[in-house]
Amino acid sequence: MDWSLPLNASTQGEAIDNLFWLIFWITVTAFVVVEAGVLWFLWKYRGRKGRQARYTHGNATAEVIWTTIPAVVMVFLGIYSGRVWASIRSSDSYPDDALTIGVMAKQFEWIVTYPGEDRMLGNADDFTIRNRFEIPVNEPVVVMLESEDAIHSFFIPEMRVKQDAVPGMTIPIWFEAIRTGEFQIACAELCGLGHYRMRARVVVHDPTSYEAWYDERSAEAFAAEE
Amino acid sequence: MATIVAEASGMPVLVVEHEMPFIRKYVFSTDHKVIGIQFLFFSLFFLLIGGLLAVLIRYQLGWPGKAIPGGGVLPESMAPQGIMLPEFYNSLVTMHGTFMVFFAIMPLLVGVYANYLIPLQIGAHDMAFPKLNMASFWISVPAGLMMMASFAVEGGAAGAGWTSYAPLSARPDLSGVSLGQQMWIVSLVVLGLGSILGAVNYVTTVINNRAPGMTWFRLPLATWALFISAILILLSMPVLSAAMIMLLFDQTIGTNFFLPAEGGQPLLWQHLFWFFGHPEVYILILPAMGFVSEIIANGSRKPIFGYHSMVFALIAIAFLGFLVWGHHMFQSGMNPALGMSFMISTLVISVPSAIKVFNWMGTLWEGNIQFHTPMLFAVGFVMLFVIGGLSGVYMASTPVDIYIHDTYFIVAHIHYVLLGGSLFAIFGAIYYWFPKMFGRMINDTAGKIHFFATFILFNLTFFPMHGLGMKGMMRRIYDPAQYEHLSEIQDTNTMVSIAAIALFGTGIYFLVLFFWSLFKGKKAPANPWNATTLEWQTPSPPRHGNWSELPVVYHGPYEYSHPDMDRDWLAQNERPDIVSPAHPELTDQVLAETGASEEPSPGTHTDGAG
Amino acid sequence: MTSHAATVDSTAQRPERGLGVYDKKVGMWVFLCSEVMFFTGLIGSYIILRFGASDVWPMPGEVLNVPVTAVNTFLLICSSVTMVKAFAAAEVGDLKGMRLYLLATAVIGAGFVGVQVFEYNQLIHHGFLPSSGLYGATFFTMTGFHGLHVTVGVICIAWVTAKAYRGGYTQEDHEGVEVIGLYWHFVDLVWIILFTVVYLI
Amino acid sequence: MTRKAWTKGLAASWIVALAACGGGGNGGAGEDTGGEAGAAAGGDAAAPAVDPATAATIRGVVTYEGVSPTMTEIDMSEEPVCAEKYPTDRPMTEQVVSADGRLANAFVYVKEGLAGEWPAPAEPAALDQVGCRYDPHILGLQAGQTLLITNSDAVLHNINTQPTANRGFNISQPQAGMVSHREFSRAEVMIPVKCDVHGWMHAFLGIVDHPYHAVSLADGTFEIASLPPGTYTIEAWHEVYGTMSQEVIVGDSETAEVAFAYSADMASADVPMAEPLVLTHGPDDGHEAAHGAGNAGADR
Repeated sequence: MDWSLPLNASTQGEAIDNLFWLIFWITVTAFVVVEAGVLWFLWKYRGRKGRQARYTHGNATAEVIWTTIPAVVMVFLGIYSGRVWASIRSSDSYPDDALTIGVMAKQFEWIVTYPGEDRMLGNADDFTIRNRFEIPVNEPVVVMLESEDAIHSFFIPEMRVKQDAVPGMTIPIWFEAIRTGEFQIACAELCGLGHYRMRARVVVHDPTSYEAWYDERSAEAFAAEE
Repeated sequence: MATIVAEASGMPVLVVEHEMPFIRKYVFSTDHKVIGIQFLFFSLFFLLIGGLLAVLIRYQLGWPGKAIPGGGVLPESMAPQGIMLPEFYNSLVTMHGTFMVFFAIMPLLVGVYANYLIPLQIGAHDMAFPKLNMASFWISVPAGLMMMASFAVEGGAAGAGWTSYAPLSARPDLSGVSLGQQMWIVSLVVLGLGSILGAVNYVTTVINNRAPGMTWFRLPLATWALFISAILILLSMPVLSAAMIMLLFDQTIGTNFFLPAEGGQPLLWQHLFWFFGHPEVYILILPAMGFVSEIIANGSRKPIFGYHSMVFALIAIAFLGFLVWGHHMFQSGMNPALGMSFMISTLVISVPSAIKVFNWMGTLWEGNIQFHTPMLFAVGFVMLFVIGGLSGVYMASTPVDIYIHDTYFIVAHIHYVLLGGSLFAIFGAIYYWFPKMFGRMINDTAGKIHFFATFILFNLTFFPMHGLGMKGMMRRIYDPAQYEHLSEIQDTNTMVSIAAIALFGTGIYFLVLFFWSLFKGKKAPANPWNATTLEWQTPSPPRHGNWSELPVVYHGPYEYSHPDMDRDWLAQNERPDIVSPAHPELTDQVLAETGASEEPSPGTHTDGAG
Repeated sequence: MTSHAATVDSTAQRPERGLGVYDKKVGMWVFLCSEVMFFTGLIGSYIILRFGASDVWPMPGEVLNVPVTAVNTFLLICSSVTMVKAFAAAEVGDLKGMRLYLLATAVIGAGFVGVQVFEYNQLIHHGFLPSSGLYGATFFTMTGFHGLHVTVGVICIAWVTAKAYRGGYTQEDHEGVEVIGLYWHFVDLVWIILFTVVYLI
Repeated sequence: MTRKAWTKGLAASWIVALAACGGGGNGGAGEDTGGEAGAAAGGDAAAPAVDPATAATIRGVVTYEGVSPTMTEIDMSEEPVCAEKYPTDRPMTEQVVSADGRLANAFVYVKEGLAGEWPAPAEPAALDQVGCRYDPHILGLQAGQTLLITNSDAVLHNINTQPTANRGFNISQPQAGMVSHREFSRAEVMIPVKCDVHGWMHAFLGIVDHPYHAVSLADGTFEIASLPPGTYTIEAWHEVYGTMSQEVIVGDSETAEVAFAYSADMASADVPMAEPLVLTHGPDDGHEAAHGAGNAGADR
């Protein structure tokens, strides 16, 4: 298998991937240093006849050094990660002009509610479809995430989006798709026997085809309700 | 071996070898050594069960939807015609985690070695409360049996994951499991009571029953680690019990603690569970670190590098362990600002772990390294624990965790820490203390074969899981092929499964070796590894009551290659005339505090061996 | 350090006594730490749940009979006092007084449990059950588990009392009395907290 | 203390333990067999002999007047395996009313008037899952009779029953051709069945103590044959329009004609719709639905 992250299709994905690869190189360095060090010591100081081990109980300087270095690296990572985290999840990071879509997770389906022309959820002109989540490209989307029964988790790998859907809570998450195409919502939190195929189709449209799709779907929906 | 010249403490002989009836001596025994060995058999049994469940899980993931060979014996409710059902898969995942964490690794570390080692290493005749100690084992047994029995009840065993997130775990109509889940809860509450009783015992014993001269900073690191873990158990386990009881009430008598119906809060369960769960993770790794420190010092024939920083690292980890639980909940709907603070505490806690790794390297440095099997496993622990620790950094970083949370990256991480970490240390400990426990050696070559096979197969099994996680493969899914983004990873899964099944094979090999050595292993001397700590200054196995007279301790735990000695080790209880320069100022201070600064009059006697 | 090696003293003839306190007492302290965490778990959950649903939470005294419980609280505090008296008596060798105070403690403790059972009856009779909302759930869980602890305490005290009447304790050796006393005071303390957060606030 | 003695001791302790384990296992299983045991008892009891010579028949029709419910098309696009099973006729929701005002899928059974116990039939009642629909939509069976559940689709279905009087189950059939055997121990009209993977899949099971039950066909007709002569209360149940009952007297080898007339205004809201209802409801919404069906009967 190739060791890469799936194609990234959202704005936050880029920030997350960069951080991932930064940590990757830091950890790989630490990994090589430690493992190589261990193996080298094992070979160099292997037991031999007449060999005398050095009688020492430690070295304050050395211990201070190898306490400080990881501490510094961790502080740096903490600050960097904090920045990125805030840019994705802090309350003021939510774009206010975003398209708001309601997603209700239930065993074992994703019920998606689209607002009417008023772009507001929770009134008569909303319409609802099952297991289809279609959004326009290059437009921030806020998903109002709810759950009807167990805890589910709204996961679109290519969007680098994951958020548990908790019954009794409405959790908003936002992201912005940067490329059109078809993806899938996967449930990432064990939610029962159907967990392993609790999935929904994600379609990222260019603006015009999104409009077309939206009009068609809302028309159908209201036709059915007559 | 040479008889050990040691000081007599002048204590009156507390224990006389009087013949006890078989059942009191070997079944309902109050001897900490018997109880430790009972726990060993108990937890090895559940290690085997947990391994079997893992093989079933890996079979389904390697060959999704194919009939399990010989699976026809399973009832229709689990695997009709041998084809595993998703609900059974969920039960397998849940019970594998439960058995491994609560009934295998935890008792192996704490139940076995806290019981067996603490009194021997601190120079006590037995635990402070031997009867309580017996109770803690015989409480654990019915808990284990009930957990096993839950497979047989209607609806099957618990299937909400070992973390049993509510509401799934609280609502039978969602999980299809009712009685099984309740048995799971009751079993763990009972087990928890047992662990708490045990922990009370360990803590009291270490505080109050140390031999003359066994000051805090002369305690072997294994005892230190077990002592700290016992404190963690004391403070975290009751919180789990409280949560479990609330969950049980939600299941049975219609309360709504964790159900949103009447204002209950599903997240409350996660907070309570992880407030226990994260200290639990350290309960599962600290003793392992302690054993590894013992073995590496012995194998390198050097005093452990930075004994005091090792101790302070243990304490720091234990303390911080109570402040990081939220890092399991970054994507749970918890306030993102909280996520930030939990990320900081999580990154901080990685520092003491790093210190320990470097100290182990420092111990190897300029040593005279003996490659006996325990040493191999100890070094293996260090190498694998490093990987587990480093992969932890990814999930500590909240943004990256958005992507890898609940993926196989996590599965890889926890197995590098728990299997590559804890279990390797446990294997090392078993090989190391087996001679003391049973008076027989395990053949070293056979042990080395076990090590290399396990080490290679372990990495073949779990390292690729990092890749699966990077591809976005979620945890606890019955059939990855259902997802487009997982379409091309089936071959990896199959390869992993083959390695996993082979890894299980090495486990069987170990069990055979273990039981064979029990009967056929060659007789062990009192101190086969030329070790310095007190348990090695007794015959193998030690007599009931451990010591005819309590030993008197003059040295730190790892006085290897002392320049004033003609041999490369100096037992803690010999040669008061030799001074070990380990942090003298600190030792003075501690001695002053504990009022044992004065050493008794010289005079020789052969300890215990008589 | 060298000086230590040289000096010789017979105090090293005894094992370390970390705290200079006997095992049973240390053990009880350690166990009580664990108990503290157990009730912390319950009470903490109560607080979180209550903040989550403060709008539907009944006013104090609306459902629960505060006066009766206040009396009951007083009972429990008295039992703590008698327990102290029992230990004090033992310290000065007044074994008769010790026995009587122990007996009193057991009886009053049993009384507390009795009143609680009565209270439960009343509530259940009025349809207030563990299943009636978070309020009922938390109330019965917390007071129930406290009641369980009291019951266990009463049984242990009864046992200690019996042993006392069989002359099991002397002025020199009455560890049992002190240890069960520690537990009893803890249970008492927990109740005072519970009474405050559940009944009064 | 020698090592041999050790192992003896531990062996002994494990024998004790394993014995206990067996006990535990049986105990666990034992707890759940109570229901079936009861049913078996019902089955063993000698059935009252029904003399074919004098056996009576109740035959009838279920009619409906008023606006018929909209049958909306089910969107199965996400489940091609199922969608392709409808090449011509589209899969529609199942509150079927025929053009001439006949009501299908009504469950009709003898509610009162039967004396004695009937052994559960040996042959199972079959519930199939084909094209992501339950076949049949309404199924009557006898307490203690085996319910044979089959999956004819190559997709995961789960069978989630939500009874009130019986012990429910929630099991899955991930592959085509899988079968499960279950049974209900007590009479219960009706038990809702749903598939959580396909929100539109619903069925109802009518569990009665005797073989005298039927389901109205597309033309609204039903027949309950080989009854002992007597006076009976017959009840009809429909998932949308609730229940209605009437008394019938049949003499030796007579055939009584019965008619149940439903009308649009009897529709109850408590029925599962083909389109998903986006509501957050409490932990026991399943029971709610079941109650709903029951209440519809009560208010009649």
